[in-house]
Amino acid sequence: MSRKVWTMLLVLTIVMGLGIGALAQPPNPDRVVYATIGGPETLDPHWAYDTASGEIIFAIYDNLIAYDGGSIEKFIPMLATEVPSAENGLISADGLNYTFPIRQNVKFHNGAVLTVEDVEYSFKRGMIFDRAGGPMWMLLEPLLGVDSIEGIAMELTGVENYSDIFVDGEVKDEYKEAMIKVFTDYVDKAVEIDGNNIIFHLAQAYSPFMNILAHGGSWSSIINKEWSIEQGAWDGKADTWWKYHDPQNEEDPLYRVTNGTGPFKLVRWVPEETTMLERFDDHWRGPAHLKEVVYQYINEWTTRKLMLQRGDADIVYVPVTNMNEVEDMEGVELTKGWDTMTNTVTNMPWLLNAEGNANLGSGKLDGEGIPPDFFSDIHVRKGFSYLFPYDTFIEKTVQGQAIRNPGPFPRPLYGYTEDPAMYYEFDIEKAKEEFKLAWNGELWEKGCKFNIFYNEGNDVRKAVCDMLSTYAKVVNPKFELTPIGVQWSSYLKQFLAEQLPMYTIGWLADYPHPHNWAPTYLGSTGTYSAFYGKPYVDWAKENTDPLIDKALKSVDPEEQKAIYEELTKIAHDQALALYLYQPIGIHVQRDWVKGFYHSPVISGLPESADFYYIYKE
Amino acid sequence: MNRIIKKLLSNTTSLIGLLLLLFFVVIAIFAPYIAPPLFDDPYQIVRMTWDIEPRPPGFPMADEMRVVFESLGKQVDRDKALFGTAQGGYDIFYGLIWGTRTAFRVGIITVVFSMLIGVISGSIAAYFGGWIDELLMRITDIFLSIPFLVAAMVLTTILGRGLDKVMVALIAFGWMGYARVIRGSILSTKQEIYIMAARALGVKDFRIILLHLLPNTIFPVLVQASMNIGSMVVTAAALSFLGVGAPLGYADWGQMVSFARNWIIGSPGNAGKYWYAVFFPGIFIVLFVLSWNLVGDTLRDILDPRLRGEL
Amino acid sequence: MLSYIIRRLLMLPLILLGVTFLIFCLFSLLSPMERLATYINNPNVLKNPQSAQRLIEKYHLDDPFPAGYIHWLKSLMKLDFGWSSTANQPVWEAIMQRFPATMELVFYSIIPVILVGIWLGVISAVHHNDLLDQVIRVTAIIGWSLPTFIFGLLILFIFYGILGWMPPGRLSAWAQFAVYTGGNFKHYTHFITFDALLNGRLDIFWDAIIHLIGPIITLSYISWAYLLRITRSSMLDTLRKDYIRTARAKGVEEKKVIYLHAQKNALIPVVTVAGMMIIGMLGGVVITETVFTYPGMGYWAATSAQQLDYGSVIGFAVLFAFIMVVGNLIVDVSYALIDPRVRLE
Amino acid sequence: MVERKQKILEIKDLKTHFFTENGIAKAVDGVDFDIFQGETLGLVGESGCGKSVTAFSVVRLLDYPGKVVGGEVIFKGDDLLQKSEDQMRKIRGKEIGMIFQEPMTSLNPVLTIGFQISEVLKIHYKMGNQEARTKVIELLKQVGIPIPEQRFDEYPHQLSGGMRQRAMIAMALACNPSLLIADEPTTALDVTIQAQILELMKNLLKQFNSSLIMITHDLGVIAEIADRIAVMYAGKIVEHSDTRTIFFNPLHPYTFGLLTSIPRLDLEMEKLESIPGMVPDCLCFPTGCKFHPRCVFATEICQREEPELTGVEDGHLVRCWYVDKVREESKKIGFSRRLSLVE
Repeated sequence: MSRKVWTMLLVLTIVMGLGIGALAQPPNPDRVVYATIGGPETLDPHWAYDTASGEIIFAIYDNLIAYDGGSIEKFIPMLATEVPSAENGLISADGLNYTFPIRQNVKFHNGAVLTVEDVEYSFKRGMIFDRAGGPMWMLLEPLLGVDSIEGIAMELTGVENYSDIFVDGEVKDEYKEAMIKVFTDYVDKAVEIDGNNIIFHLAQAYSPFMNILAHGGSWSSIINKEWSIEQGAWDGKADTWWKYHDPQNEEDPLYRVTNGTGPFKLVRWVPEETTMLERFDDHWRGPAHLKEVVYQYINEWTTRKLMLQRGDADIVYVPVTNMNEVEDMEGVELTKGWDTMTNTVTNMPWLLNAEGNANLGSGKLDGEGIPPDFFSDIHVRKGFSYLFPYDTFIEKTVQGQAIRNPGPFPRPLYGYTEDPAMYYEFDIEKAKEEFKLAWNGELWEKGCKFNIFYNEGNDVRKAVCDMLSTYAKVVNPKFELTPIGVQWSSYLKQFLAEQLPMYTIGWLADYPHPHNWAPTYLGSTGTYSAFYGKPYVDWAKENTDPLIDKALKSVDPEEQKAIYEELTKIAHDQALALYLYQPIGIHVQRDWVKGFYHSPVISGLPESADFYYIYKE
Repeated sequence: MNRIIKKLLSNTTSLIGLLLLLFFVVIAIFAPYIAPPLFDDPYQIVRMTWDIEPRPPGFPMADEMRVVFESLGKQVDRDKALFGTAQGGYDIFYGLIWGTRTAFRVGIITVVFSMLIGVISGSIAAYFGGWIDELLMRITDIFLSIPFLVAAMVLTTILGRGLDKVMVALIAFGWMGYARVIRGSILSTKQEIYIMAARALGVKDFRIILLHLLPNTIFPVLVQASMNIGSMVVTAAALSFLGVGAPLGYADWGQMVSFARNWIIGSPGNAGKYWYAVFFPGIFIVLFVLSWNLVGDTLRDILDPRLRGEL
Repeated sequence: MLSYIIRRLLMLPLILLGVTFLIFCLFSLLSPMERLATYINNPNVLKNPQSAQRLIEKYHLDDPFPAGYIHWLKSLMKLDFGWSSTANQPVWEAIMQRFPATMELVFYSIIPVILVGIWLGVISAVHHNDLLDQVIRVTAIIGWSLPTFIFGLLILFIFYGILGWMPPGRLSAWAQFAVYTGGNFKHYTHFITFDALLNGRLDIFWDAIIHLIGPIITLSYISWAYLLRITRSSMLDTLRKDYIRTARAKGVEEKKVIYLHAQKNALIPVVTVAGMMIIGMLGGVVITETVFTYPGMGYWAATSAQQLDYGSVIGFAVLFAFIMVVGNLIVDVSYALIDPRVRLE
Repeated sequence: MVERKQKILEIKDLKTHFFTENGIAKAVDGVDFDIFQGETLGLVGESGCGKSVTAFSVVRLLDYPGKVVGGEVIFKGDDLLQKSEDQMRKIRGKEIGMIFQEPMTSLNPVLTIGFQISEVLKIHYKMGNQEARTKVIELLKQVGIPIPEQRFDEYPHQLSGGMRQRAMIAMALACNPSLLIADEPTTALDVTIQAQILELMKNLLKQFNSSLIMITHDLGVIAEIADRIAVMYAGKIVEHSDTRTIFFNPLHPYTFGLLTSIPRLDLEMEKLESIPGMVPDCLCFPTGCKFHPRCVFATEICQREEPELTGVEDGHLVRCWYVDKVREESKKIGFSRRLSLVE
């Protein structure tokens, strides 16, 4: 009996060995497999606000303009035939009107030809779509001066809550007129057709507007009007727009179908498993080199690594912490040093919500806790700024693949500087001095005790907390900082409730312009800074808001640069946060992949690639 | 009882199991001497370096860490990572030694409490019967209808990270087996003459359950419990592996394995480069579970009435 | 028999209700802000100051506990399971996409489990207390003590990392292309292996098989040890039965005594256990699928649980509870069919 | 009365030991007896005295860890203990049939009655399905099972206890064996059924001209069916004679005790006696005569030395130091008187 089994096993093994040998086909020259983590949330350009969706939409849809290669400020025409500028008169002197001549003979994947109506429809549909938690605020802000279309609706109807406008899903009669006005007086007027041109009328001068429109911003993708209506998207009418506003996920008609003008068309999207693209032969720039692009979503690093090693994947997302493992891999090319549009900071809110907040210990400066306004003392903030071993951290924890930022702005944006005076160095003595000054010396004498936070699963942020906690103890044994890792849900909740004393968090740019950073970290209404507590908000209104606004409206790059540098100086002098690091991207691919270029602005780069230019040898 | 102990000692496999258990007990008891803690919280794994990449066995403590510990007034006696360091510079040896305590804690506490819940609900259901039985058994069914690991994951995620939360989750979804076993065994014992007699004499229900029924029905539950200690530790480790277990840096074997998760395969041509990162934690878990299973398996054989007198 | 089946099936809605209610209870431990995290994966979403509030309203995150449950039940009436934010698709679709994959994996895992588990269990019992028995037993206990995540990683390391066989996932990129694109490849069963054969695509069949082997080994290894234990003890028990002695006294050959007279009896309890095990496997594929990035239910359930995506968790739980109840019923019925002594009343 | 023909089975100094963890249990420790064609031998004793083990030793169906360690079992001139397992298999069922105590558990619950009986025929006579079926139905008829055609396809649980035992008998007799071993065949049955079954066995034995070893603790059954009786105690035969002699002239205190513990109409006893004490654990038999701790006649010699099995009268073997004392006691109660009356 057992001999039979062994024989069977042996035969099976041999057959398998042979079979696999036969299967190990040479890498297909027409196909690139990209193994990464986390699949797209949607394929609707106006819904998408995650990098994975952005990557796919980038390959399928085109925008009016694109960045020139790896540049972040030079644009090239895409579906527009000219890049507007003050010089060519396509941007008005006041910076309020942008004109784009539309390219002819561009075909959509379904064979339709691009018209100027398609462009108009794309932007208007985006504006009225404006889903909760979506990206459309980026266009609404410059074009209508609001964060959300609901804001205008509420203003015109005078209701408290947007939902009050409706009864059983229908607009109440008394608000109908006002609701139509939202479209006709605002949305409709913001984007206009002029012959073969499309004109944007801005509500305010907005220096990053071109960045918002450029390829890489899925929200500005151009979709096909007729086809979209066929799918069940907004029908283009003024008196129905609210029915197409902020739908539930499953009701979004463009959630899984695509029809762009890009170099690749969608073959099949299997959520969280794979996305398969195929070359679009009628692409206006000429067909791409590759016939097929396959995205595979594989969260397990070991698996991705093996796929790369075996050549089953051509391009692979490699966490920087595991970079060393692929460095000497045969047939694998690792390039590093790419700037990314993201950085990580540790925030220190000036006033915390003390109510039910266990993170503050006793809530008093008695050695058993901290007062809610602990970080409003600049010496405390400076003390901690000196207390972090920036260089050790970058060298050891992120394997050297990061640089420091002086303030909120990453390289190579305006505001970034290498001036050493703008950096705090790890210096326990200086930290001691600052802490001795803080709270009139009381802090030094009594000590402090509070929790510092990172979101669970993030080893790098955990290391930050560990280092802070460790060195705080070194500087004064009475300083007790307890590192606490919490789930993202709890992190988010405590952040929104202004309960986190010291927390580490990152920002990934929406578009590569300092304006995406300045309000976020410094403004009175910023994503992070708005939660620093009232003292900070008041202070920011005085000190940073005017500068941010001035830079936004400025049309002069030199002036902008100067303002953002000033903001950096303010951030540094006030020690508003611990500006920890800006990661330096790495790109890992098999060496037969050619044509990679890096652009810090395209989501997914540098890990992924602009597959239009990629070919295999 | 003597017979059981004698059998356990005379059977080679269970003897190995017992010796292994003894080994772990010794480690747990003498942890402070084997691996003196350097942080105030001894369950905080000592970091030998800030390096993310694992370092091989014998790696000496990095200077920057030594400075830190010394300025904190700690005596650094053990300055080499005997088993290497895990991702993040955590000393594997330290984590494993103190993790032994964690393993015992998780295993024993979860098993004891889930057994308690199971025994209470199971015996109430079986003894009173009727709608109480129906209700309790349907509740058991409902709890059983959610896969254990998924249920535990959900609850741990909701409660937040931490060993205590893991234990709560394991108990909340781990009691049903005991309830069923004890119910079945009480149902058959309930009809025995001496129980009938006790009831006829008017002995209180509670007393009957406690003094008459349980002592006669508890054995299969105990066997199941002894075998479950190992599997509870594995489940807790699996939760850590999936990222919802003990807090980062806490001395817990599952966490040690999850540290190794990204370092299973070394660089090409040197596939086993980080062998120590998974080998040592893996071997600890396997041996620990093995020891319980060896003992439990023999125990079951001994107590299995069908196999009694054999072996 | 029929009335028994009907009675058991009537329990089903009750259990499903209980399961969903239980999960809702668990999730009601979370505040609206915490539930929000499912919809906010990166802080950029908060750039728009009203985002948080709008999301809470849109997804009814601040509904008081029973209201949320009733809301969910109502949409269920319309056969709407809701949206899975981890799968990025409707829950029902997510299930339909992943369930066949898991079924296929479990289906193939059962074969070695039953063959090896029962075969070794019988051998072990026949050679009771011999060296062979001891060796098999200890191997089984060791196997059973190996946590899946360690064993799975080991398999991945050896068979893919070193030998280069058995890649992770479900299909290679080229096969995915062949299977998913165009109308040439018909999905009859949604088991890739079967469909490949039905379509006459041996290459795809082979590709699917080699992807399955690693998970199958991992999944079955932990299970056969258990089945072996059951078979062994059941077989030992049976071999001691009087009718076995009767058979021997009749002069029946030893082989026939074991494989006809004893095994047929000994396997009756094993069938129940094996049935339960298969059901359990469907819920227990979490780690195997995670390690091998096999796109099935378990992988999805694990992600959903971690990200507190209650729609997905409930969807998964409902499906599993359904399988559990129906599966147990099937096991009971087949038990009655195998064992002439049992007649379900 | 007993027609002595050729010897079918001869057991010489049979020793069967169980090698347990706690020591060696001498379950059968030197047993001799023989049996002639057509004769019925009753093997009597309390449970645990080794009578079943003796029977299983004969057909070599001992459970682990039992082992025959000495002696000979001569069946039709050949020593069964020297045969290979294959040769044994050909003897079992064909030459030696067996009937067991529990008809409930001795039939395989998942196989039909018909299958189980015809299996014997198929094994030993290589009969085909149809042929076997006919033969089995005939057998079933012979053992008194009504509607045998229907019973053939039924499972054991569908039959009553008595029917099942009849089926067992049919199975044992299927190949017309020269020796039948019945291990407490009626113990588990109702008294009325017991009588039927005994009657049936008696008739069939005559019909098939088979010998029978009847193992039982029930003296009533033995009186009914046996020609000769061997009384076993603690692995040894303590008394061996023809049935009447045993019943009316017991010479071993143990036999004596057994007989006084059952109600008998022919004796003048005021009350039933029971033998004090218990069957000794076979792991630690007492020294000397193994019965001495329970024996009312025991003296110092009994503790020291074990008596031999010696012939007292013609064919009456007893293992006791005090045969005379027992005889006197028997007379007192009236055993012997009755014996003379009968004669």
